[in-house]
Amino acid sequence: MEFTLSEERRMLAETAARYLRERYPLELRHANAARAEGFSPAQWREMAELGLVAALLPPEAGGLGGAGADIALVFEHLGRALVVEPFLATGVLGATPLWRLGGPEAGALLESAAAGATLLALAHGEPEGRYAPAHVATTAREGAAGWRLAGRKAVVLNGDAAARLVVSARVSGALTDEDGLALFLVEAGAPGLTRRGYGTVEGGRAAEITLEDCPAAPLGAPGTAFPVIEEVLARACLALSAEVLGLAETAKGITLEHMRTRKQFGRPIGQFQALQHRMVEMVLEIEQLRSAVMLAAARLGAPRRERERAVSAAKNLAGRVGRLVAEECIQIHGGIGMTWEHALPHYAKRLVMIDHLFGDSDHHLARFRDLGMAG
Amino acid sequence: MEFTLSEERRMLAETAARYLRERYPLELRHANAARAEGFSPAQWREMAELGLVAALLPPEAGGLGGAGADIALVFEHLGRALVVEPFLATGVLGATPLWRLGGPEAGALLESAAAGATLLALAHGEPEGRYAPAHVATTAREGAAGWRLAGRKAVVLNGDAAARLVVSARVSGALTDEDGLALFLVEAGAPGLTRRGYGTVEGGRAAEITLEDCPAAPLGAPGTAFPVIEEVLARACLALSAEVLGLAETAKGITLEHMRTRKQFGRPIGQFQALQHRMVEMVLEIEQLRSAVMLAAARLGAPRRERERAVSAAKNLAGRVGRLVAEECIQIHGGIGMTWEHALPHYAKRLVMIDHLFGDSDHHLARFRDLGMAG
Amino acid sequence: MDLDLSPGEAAFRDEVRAWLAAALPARIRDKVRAQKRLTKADHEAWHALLAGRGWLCLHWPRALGGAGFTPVQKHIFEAEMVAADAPRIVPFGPNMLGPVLIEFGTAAQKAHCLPRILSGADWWCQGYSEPGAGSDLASLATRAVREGDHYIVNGQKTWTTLGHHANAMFALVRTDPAAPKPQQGISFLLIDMASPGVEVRPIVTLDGEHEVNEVWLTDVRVPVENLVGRENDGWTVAKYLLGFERTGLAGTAFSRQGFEHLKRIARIEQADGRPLAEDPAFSLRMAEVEIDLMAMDVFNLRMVSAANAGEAIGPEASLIKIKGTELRQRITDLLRRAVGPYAMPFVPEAFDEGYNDAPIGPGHAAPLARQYFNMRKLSIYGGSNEIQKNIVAKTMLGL
Amino acid sequence: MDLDLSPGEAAFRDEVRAWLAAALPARIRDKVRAQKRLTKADHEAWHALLAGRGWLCLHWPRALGGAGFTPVQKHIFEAEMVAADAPRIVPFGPNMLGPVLIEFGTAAQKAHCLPRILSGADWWCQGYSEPGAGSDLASLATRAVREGDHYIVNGQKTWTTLGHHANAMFALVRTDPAAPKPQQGISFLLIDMASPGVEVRPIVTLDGEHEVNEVWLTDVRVPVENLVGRENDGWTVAKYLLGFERTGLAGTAFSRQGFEHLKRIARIEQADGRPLAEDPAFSLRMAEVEIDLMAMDVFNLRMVSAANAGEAIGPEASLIKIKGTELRQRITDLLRRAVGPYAMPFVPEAFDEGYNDAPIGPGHAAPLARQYFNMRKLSIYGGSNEIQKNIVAKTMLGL
Repeated sequence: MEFTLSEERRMLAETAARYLRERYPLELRHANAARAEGFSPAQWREMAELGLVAALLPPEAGGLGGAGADIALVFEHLGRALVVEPFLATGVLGATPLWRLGGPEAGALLESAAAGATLLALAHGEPEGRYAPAHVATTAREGAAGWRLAGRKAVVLNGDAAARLVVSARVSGALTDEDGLALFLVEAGAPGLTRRGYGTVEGGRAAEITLEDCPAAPLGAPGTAFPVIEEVLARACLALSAEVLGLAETAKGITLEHMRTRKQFGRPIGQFQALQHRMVEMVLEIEQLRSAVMLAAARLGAPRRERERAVSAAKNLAGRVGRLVAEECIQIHGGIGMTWEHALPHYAKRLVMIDHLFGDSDHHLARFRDLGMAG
Repeated sequence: MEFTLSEERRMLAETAARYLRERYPLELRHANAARAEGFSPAQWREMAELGLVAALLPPEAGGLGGAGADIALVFEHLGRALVVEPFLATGVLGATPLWRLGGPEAGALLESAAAGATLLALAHGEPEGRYAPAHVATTAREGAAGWRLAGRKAVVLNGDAAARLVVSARVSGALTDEDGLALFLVEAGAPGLTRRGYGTVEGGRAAEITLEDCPAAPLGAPGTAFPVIEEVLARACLALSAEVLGLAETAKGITLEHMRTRKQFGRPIGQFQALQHRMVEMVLEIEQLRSAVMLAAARLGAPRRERERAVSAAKNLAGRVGRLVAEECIQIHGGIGMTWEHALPHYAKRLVMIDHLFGDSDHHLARFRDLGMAG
Repeated sequence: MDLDLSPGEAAFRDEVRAWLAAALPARIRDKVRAQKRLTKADHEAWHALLAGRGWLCLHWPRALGGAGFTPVQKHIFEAEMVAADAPRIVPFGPNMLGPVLIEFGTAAQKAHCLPRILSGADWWCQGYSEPGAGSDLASLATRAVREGDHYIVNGQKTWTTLGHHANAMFALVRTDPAAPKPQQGISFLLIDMASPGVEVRPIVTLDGEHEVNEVWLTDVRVPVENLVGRENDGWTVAKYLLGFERTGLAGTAFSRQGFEHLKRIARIEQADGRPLAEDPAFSLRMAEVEIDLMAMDVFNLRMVSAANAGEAIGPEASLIKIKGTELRQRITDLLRRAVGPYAMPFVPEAFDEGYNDAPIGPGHAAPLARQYFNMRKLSIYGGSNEIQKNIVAKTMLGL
Repeated sequence: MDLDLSPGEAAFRDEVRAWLAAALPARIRDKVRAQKRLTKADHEAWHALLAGRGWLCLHWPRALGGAGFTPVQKHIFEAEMVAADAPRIVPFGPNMLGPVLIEFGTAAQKAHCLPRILSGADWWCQGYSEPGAGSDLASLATRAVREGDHYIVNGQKTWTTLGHHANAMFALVRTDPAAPKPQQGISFLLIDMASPGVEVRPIVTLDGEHEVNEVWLTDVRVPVENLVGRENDGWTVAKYLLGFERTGLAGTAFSRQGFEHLKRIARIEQADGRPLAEDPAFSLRMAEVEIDLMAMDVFNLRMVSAANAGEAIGPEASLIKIKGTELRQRITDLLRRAVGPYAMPFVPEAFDEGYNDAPIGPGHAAPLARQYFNMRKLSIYGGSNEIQKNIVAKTMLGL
């Protein structure tokens, strides 16, 4: 047993913390989020240059890390600062399939992505798919001119800004079969690709995507992509769970500060025992989440069932804890915790909305259960 | 809308309250529970003479009430005093089938039961049946010498002391079919009837019953008993939910008194805000349960689906609230709340164990849901 | 004991229902149903229709132009309003100031103000909360100093709902800072929002909406005849008003409506190849909420019935407020969860009248996350749920 | 970062496991497994076996006859003990008094007491709690007055676990009632239970069992050489001991064992024609507990690992205590629920060795309700969970 960080990771953590502390105040975050792209391309490049994107990928994919612990570390820091830049879309969702399935373009693309030069996105979820990982109605057909995709993709994170999209499609099988899935690389400007971008509740960006006879380059052998899709989602769920941990840490800190300074009935509200005890319960759940994230990070390289159980456990706890922390921190703040100009509610919104990405707490609870029964 | 009690019910409530206050201290309750029968036959008769059993039955069954509101009222008072006498077994579980299905003996038996002279019991649940209302493996066969039963019955409340048992058995159909069920009257001394009596965790009595070629008299037409069984269980669930309400009221009162008098860190523990707020949450849930009991009582005569939904709602809440009140009250008391000599834990045990009778909170939640979908 | 409506009550319900069906403009109803933004004109138009029917000021005696409803009638009326997707009555004039003036106002105040509430000439707002006095109302700091025939008012009010629409404010101000207890030395004033020194600044809430405001008061001159009740006795007036404000705080009609909406959505949304309403876990969450809601309904009816019988509603109102707001919040939580990833998209302009672009995802999804966050206010305002628990512990449990 | 055992740790685990498999008498193991009552002789026999292996006194240095385990080894050892259905080590001598004497005892105290703990000659009990001082230990009232070479002790102790087996008690007594703070003026005394004036009275708990006692002390003469640490400085000693008591309070090994038992039972019990483990609702309850348990395990390992690295464990130990006890209680709650109506039967004599009647219902059902009620104590003793929250709020959160 060993819980200390390696020297490399300690340095990575310090780099991330220092940059975000010095260069990423919340007002700037809001300004970044309000841009048409939904983030600041300049800051994204800066952070990429510091290695924060490369940390999400292993050396064989042009990265500097790529283990569960690296992902957890980076995303916990991104969460602490409420970063809106497209780390998840590019560094995890888009890059993982390229790393795993290779293809002629992959090396250069990953390098460019890690450097912050090329934005990626994963177009996998569909309008009727909810959180089912193998629900794919989009079809892929190989013709004389190559592969063509047709279908609709829903809530594609940073899908409007991405230069390349990794798109899942079905070459065979029924709507939710794990067999028969394939991943493709699609150019943002490809004919037949339509994107409708929009803002999200907590300040991010996503897009609805329509594919009509859209040319695409297959990643790996079409029909066998499900294990990679599952791994991509596992890495994304770990990243989001770690982000919740970071968000919760900051929300807790803001709320403790409020409790120490805000007075009601002649004393700081932090002296009211009922609030103290609720705060302790929150702190306890945050520690539970921290443990679950550590476990999921450690198991990211384990055999499938062990990996997926640990990841679903973390995402389930992230959903439960995220909601608890968001609701309790707003409640302890009172009205001021509901105003746009206050930092807290922005953390609260992200804390809650992450539950809507790649499976909410109920989805992962049932999944954790089902994976246990299988074994 | 009208929430006031009728004059008759107000008098009934006063009668019950006065008797229990004056004649049923907790030490006596413990002594009654420790008897071989599990209760005091003398006090049972006294309470029957006051009309408290008759109140559970309608006039056409020799009773003086029998509406949902009567059952709720009597059982709330029984709960307040933690009464162990066999009101449920005789006045609800045993008497309802006799009232509904008549038969030559019914009138006299009901009169004797309401007078406290004859003890009844319902032998319906089976070892593998858990809470499924139509799970009956016990068989009934009609031969030359009349009907004969064979099977095993589980956790028959007051089954060891009853003079007559109402026994469910199957004349046709598969294990959990609603069709093909019948109810029979069996003499306690019937050949082939074996009873193994035992105490229960909270101080009651029950029995395991084995039937081997046991003679029995059918109640109603064999094969069509399920609607009556369901009605019996509905009345029992209402009674138990009301009992939880009464138990919770007393447990709350004991705990509030403790909070006002017990000092820690130089002041009554009732001044600690964290405990105050938890107490308020408990009080709130008790009020919710009171409302659910009122609703179930009002709907006891409604069409099946409406009745069953209201009853399952009440029993579900009774399970949740019973456990909450038991656990919180013990916790607020600390160690003293875990000692035999204190009143509280005896209430806590009954509050929790009622959840194991005729469907726990999960069972009734699913049932409530399923009844809703059907409609 | 009878939980059902009496024939007379049922007839009243039918009368209300029929009138609402006929009178509520479809355009307004559709906006409420889709949770679009209502304009000031929408509210005013609806108030005028209600006033025309005599149903704007529910508590007021008929002689003064009110509806003269009994508590049971008011309960039925409000439930029908919600069920009909009518805009709620903006409460500051009709429900709050009106009853206060009827109880404490001078003949001149009544004669001037009450008709103008009925006619819609005045839009009132409430000046209670201050940045330093949230749940702790007695610590308010806005000062009013008597100078001749006027009070000179200085201070800052906050959380002023729809204050940007208002031309008048009733406010609590401190007239005697030396009073021995903080509740003493407070007065209840009527302030013309057009007075020099009144400045309304919007507060944007976490959902990006502007519904509440800060109101800055700088040397605002208020005629002494605008004092309601006696000087330094404003706490008495405020407590009376808080009592009125607390009836109906359960919001069971909103919870019921929200739950019915949830059922509709859960029948449409698919999870693992079947409607979400049949998902083993989600359906149980819904069932538990429905049970709590059924119990809450009866709990609320018990209070309404007691009020109807002339009983004073004590700390039970606090219990109702706590549970009612928790339930509404739980329902908005399930609504948000029900739509899965489509809770994410947020297109603020979609809530304006006339926005006709296709929705992102199913049409029912758009307002749900916004509503969930907005409804966090329920457990904060009207006396936070923590304050309500303190009240119950003290007054009901004797702790 | 590595959550798995190192090769050395795994080897140690295997060694412990093998020894337990060989050394633990089947008769005792079966009693533990069936949750039957252990006699004093059972405990003594098991202690003797552990002592023979050098594994009775886990924290003590080897030079004094202890195991000299590191925190990680102790964690592994205790988990294996639970998994093997070994009786837990009765902690009062080995885990509590021993470390205190090693830190604060005189040479004579160490020379006399430590070997007798190892040999089982002494069975110690703890005299801390008093009827008037539950969570508020500093308010204890038992008086000790110095008279020549003795203290004369008067007072009453309570919740004395297995005090009816003990021949010796370590106790906190008040030696200076005039001290300015209640924590001051307390001393730590060793009391011979055979002394005149010591009376042990059983406390029967809600499950009908006798495990704890009241101990009445009436003019009990205690030689002054039985003072541990300095007079009036007992609070320092007590805090040191509480620190020891708090490690391992999570009880994750018990939770894990209980959860595995729950899984076994849920595969046997039938609900609606399938195993309860496949019931849509119950299986989700189990899954949620398992997730919390997995996280708790890592949380606990983080603390063990920090302790192993020589770090002081602060208020995190309180967090672990709260969550660990809640989890164990939740598991006993699910166990009770799992068996449906067969949680009801209660045959106290079935928990005695040699009872051979057929069980009522499935054999696994009998102890579950009793265990559920008994385990309510977890959140009360060892510093109630409320006290732990106060500690965290103050020392960790700075509130």
